[in-house]
Amino acid sequence: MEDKITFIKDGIRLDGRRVDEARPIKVEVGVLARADGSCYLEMGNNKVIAAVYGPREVHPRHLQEVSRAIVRYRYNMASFSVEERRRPGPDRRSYELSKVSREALSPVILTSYFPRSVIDIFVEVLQADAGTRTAGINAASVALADAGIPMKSLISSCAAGKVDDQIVLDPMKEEDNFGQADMPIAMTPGGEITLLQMDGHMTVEESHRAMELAMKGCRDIYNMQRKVLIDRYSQMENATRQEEAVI
Amino acid sequence: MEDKITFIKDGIRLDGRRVDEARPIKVEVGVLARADGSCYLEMGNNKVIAAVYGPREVHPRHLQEVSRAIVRYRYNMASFSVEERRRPGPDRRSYELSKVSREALSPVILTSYFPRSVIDIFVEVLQADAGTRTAGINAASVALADAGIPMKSLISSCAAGKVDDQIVLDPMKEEDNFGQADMPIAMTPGGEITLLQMDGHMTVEESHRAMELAMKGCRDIYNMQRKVLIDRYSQMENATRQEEAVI
Amino acid sequence: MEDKITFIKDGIRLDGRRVDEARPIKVEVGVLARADGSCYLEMGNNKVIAAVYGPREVHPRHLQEVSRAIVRYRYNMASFSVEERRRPGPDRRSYELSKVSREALSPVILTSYFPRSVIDIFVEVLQADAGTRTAGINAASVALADAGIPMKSLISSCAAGKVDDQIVLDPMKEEDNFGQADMPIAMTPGGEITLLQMDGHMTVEESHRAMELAMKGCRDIYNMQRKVLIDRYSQMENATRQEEAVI
Amino acid sequence: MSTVVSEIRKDYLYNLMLKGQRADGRTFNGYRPISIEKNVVQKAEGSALVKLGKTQVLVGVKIQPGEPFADTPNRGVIITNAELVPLASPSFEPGPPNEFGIELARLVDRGVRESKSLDLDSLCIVPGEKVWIVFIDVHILDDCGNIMDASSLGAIAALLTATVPAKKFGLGEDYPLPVNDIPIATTAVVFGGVTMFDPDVDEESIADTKLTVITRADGSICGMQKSGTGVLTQDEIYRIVDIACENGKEIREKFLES
Amino acid sequence: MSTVVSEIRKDYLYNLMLKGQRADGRTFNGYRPISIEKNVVQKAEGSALVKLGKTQVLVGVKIQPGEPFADTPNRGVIITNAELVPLASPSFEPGPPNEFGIELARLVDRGVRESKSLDLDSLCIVPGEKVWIVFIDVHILDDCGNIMDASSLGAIAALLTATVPAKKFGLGEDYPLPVNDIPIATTAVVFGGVTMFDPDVDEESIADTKLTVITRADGSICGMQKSGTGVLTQDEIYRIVDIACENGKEIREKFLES
Amino acid sequence: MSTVVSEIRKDYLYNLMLKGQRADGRTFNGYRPISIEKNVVQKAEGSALVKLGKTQVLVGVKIQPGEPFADTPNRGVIITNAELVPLASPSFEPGPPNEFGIELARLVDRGVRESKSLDLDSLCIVPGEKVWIVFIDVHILDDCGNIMDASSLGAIAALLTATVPAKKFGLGEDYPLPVNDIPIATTAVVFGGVTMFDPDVDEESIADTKLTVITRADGSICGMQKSGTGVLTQDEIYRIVDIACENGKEIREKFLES
Repeated sequence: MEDKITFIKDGIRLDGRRVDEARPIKVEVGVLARADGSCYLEMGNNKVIAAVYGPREVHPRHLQEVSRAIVRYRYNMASFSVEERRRPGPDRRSYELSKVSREALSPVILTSYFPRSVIDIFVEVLQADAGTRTAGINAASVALADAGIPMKSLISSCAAGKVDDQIVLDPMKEEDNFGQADMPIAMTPGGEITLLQMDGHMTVEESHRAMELAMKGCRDIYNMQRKVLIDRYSQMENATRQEEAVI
Repeated sequence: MEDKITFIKDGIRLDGRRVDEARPIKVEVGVLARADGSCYLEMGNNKVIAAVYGPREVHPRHLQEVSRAIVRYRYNMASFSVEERRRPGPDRRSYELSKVSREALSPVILTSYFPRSVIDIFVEVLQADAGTRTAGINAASVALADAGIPMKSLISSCAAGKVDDQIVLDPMKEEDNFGQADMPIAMTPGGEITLLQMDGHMTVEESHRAMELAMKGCRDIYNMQRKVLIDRYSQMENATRQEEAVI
Repeated sequence: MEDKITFIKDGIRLDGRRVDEARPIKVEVGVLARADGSCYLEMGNNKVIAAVYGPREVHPRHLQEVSRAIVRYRYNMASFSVEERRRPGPDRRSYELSKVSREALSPVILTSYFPRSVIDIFVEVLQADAGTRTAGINAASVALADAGIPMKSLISSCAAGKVDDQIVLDPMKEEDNFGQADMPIAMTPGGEITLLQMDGHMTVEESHRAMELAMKGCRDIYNMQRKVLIDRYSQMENATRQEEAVI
Repeated sequence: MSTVVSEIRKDYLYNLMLKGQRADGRTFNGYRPISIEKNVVQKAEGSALVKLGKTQVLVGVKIQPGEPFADTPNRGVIITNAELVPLASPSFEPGPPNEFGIELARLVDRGVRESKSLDLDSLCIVPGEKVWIVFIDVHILDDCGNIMDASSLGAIAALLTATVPAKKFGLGEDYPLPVNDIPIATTAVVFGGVTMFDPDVDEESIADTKLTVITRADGSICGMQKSGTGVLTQDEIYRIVDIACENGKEIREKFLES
Repeated sequence: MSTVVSEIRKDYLYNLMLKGQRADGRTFNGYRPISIEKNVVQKAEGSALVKLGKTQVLVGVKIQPGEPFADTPNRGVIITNAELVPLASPSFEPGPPNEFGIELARLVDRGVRESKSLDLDSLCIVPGEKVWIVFIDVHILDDCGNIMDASSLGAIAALLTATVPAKKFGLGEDYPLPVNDIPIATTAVVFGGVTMFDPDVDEESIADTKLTVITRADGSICGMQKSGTGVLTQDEIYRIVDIACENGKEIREKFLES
Repeated sequence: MSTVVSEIRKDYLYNLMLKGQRADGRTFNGYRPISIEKNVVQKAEGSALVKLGKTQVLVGVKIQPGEPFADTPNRGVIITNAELVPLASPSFEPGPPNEFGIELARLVDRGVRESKSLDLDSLCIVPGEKVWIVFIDVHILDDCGNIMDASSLGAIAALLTATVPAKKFGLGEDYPLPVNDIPIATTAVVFGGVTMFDPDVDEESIADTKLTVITRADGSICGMQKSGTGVLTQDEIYRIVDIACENGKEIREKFLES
């Protein structure tokens, strides 16, 4: 975390964004045939894909819970997703991200509907550019909806960072590597925080500003998630109507 | 795979064999006391030993099949079996060889006789000199018979290779390392192929010749396997008769 | 094992002890709140802590014994307990020590009282200075008593060594590293040996002297273990009496 | 790796087959639609997303300097790995590759290696000390059958687009990875006497025997592997090899050669 | 990692809470008694045994020369590990760290790293070749709740007592490890609308949400982490951060600054 | 590692024992027939197949140049490993060595190391840089009891036949591995008050206590290990040690010294 590069000049960041501007997002739902629900999502140069399987039987059995479904979340980076090839398989970072991501989604999943079952969420990072955990949560949330898992609401996730002593929305790789702080959050549309992490250095006031900016980012992402799901449902409804019309 | 060495001169190979000649084979049956069936086999400088345990209970339980026995095959090389000491335990090569060897034997094992059971086949390579998978399958087949596992037939296995642009039977280490292609097969006495692998470079015509040569090799090995088992049974029968005579 | 250093001069060892003198011992019982029984023990510069959990349910289930409790013992060294930081997790040495320590305590534990259960003994070495296995067994024995596990007797453990061609009691690090032999034992107060290991070089006569000296060491430790447990029980009784008095 | 298919579906597929048909209308020798999208991962030195019907496989190629093997001090190194991640199929489990993943990776590797599509001698930087390591990472995304052919196709497509990142490591100018041949793996299952190429996931789960044949541009063979617990006759093998050569030629010309 | 607490105890704690009370008489913001014993392990370069109520955590610091990371050739290395050994709790199991142990270690590490308490530049011996590796090993001895704060406290206390063993490696005179800041982690659980700091093991097992805030000496924040399957409101977060700063200040002054 | 023996067989063995007999007619102190076949694996630098009754153990010795340990820069290295492969017994399972395999390997290692049969100083090639690594790999083939003594016998027999392959590594002429002493491990079980040497697999499964004593050529002891969950009296230990010395002497002279 050094400050030698100038990241923000005249309010404009290295990639041309304003400080309160997120990277372009692309969301596709139902991209995998085998999974019960799936979503492909790009956030800037991040490319992630999420799949949901379940509710289904739990293996090994001793993990079963009698009164509710358990939720599992596996965050995994492809070997070729980063600059230097990484060894396949989970490392300490992916264990932590899997845990906090699972905890970011669990509050909205109605697990009591499916006792003794498991809902498996798998997120594959195909290309990484800072923000893979938030991209993964956004994709997983849509994939859960696509799988028809009953949820209180969607979850949206975005980070704020501190760069050149300014609070910025959705830091990209360079800002994350050489910036002063990073604070990813996830939340419900109602503003309940389900993920909060921070590292770096912020005053209490800065942390407030960062949280508010990240929450704004989440709200924008929520609108995109909602739209893509509505489009998906109307497509499916149209398809059903056409089938009925044929009959 | 380089061609600088001359492997065949006047139709004779480095170790004095003709192109269609297999290495000398030695087979001993019932060599282990603890196993239900066993076989020690030498094919040239390869030395392998196979043991069969079962049908017996499956652990862990979730591998059980309700209508048939499962078959497991573990191909393992002793640390000292090769030029440079190898670390104990399976590597990727031994996982693949275990799989294809199991699939080479499975077609003839009457697994439906033993629901919920396992038939375990263990092959230890004590000395390796090209051809350990085929030697292992040959030994395992005899060990299965020795264990009294009901089988449609024996399985015999042999490789053909391509060296100096000629198709040769049962390549040894030097021919395998520096040759142009290797093609191990396994088959029933009726000529049904249960294992087929090939790597290297062959024309379609060469692949036909290689297959025919390898099948000839298998037939010769089958006769040896059969003979050693007949000898074994007559010994056992004699032993029983003598016991009866004593009584 | 070299003999260049003089370890014993005028019957006095490097740390001022006589050849038949053990290092100072400190024992505290009931030092952990979560464990069912616990003991902190220092033997010279060794610092170990033992916890006992159980009898409790066995996981995984297939380890269950129908007619008795199983006993598990995990000897573990903290990364910082030795001169050069060691990688966390068990190595081959700790597997062996766990096995022989479990076998040192098993003879006195009345396992038939608790069928299908497990008694778990965990020993953490916080600082190591030769003799951690004996210190661990001494602590574990007290922790078992503290947990109320029914036992035929306590187990006490001590080593004898050979240094400068003399048999010494309870060797410390330097004596162990550069000495000629080491012989740890464990025993019941009745003199039944439950642990015996030896490495180095001893004549048969020396091995007799070493065993007798180590047995003397065990008897002294037994008296300390006994005292600390009696103190503990009277404290607890007093506490109960005071409670009753209050009522 | 097998998927349970209902008895009814099995009967249905069997009856179709008797009529010389397949559920999706293909001929027994025909492939599902193939699409290859190149350079989908910019962080990789080469990459390709292959779709074979609904089957999706992403292959990334990373190229980094490293040490050669002791017995080939002047040659580059190929390391092939396949991840059958649980996202791609209900029958895949998390954890290190099992025997299916290992067999797949080794077969993809064999295709590249034995076809000599990569000139490993040209990938030497300092003899005995430093060579280019070519990592081929196969990432299965959606297993709707025949991931073998899709993976092999993805590997060679990714290699064809790969750049040796010499500049990044101060080793001169970047240059395209030199690829000399285009091996094509074609797989058939044998099921009730007929052979069907490019099996979908239902066909795979019904057939007990599979044969993969890898062919080179000159029509010769550089790899074969039978898998599954069934048997093959000599005739079946010869027939599959012949059709594999034709299918391989077509796929090579249509999708990979420009 | 959760411990089953009987329904009765749960009701009891809940009713207490409604009255603004906790089982051990503390205020919602208050900590259990803290004790820090330093240099308890002489074989380590630094060590501290922290007691937080009945919770006990031992942290050992080992310092050894080693190779720097390729991307920071002139900086020392911090490696933090946490062992949740089965001695410390009926819910801990033998084996490599699970996600709880990993999260704990990474959070302790983040506190040390992001507060810049260690000047990593000063831990370089030969640029690009040899630097000091600082191993922070957290050994949980008795988990009676809030091992996070105890571990973090143990880590900084052990670092404060640590000596760089230069002499042992022929690298000059020994000197105290230079520590620039004292990060303090403070953790609160949220339970039925109230926030309680320094939760004991019962309170932890009842609450479904936890927030850890790590503060520096200047009152700024260098780390936060929500854990658990519940939610936090913006207000709750702001409130916890404010109290965390106060608690952090008090603990820092009382126990660590001389 | 225990094998279930029927109650009937147990009674039978017990009654025999009361009469001072063993099932195969041996005395309590006697060994089953021993055979040692040397150099059975030509790829190894030394090897021996030991048969002890029906028990079969194959030991291979590989010798390769490698780095010395940091604390013994001028000495060769011994690495001993034992594989209890599932081929050898229904109670052995695939996977890395469990505590039985580890104990066996460490005990074999201790015999070789503590008897100083290998002069490690003479195995130094370049001080601090390159020494000979001697790998002793014990491969159990058929566990019909007392694999400890068979393994130990196999190890020293394989070492006695081993050649240092100096030529292969351009380090001069090959020469026989210098072996200075011949340690012999002898094992007895204690069962109902009697001690029986060289237990077969039934005797092992009935007795709960075992003592292995390793003796050197001069009659002194270089290793002892009690195993099993029973107890030994001082007298029993002394008696076993005495007989172990005699048995060791006999085995050494008969099978290993020429």
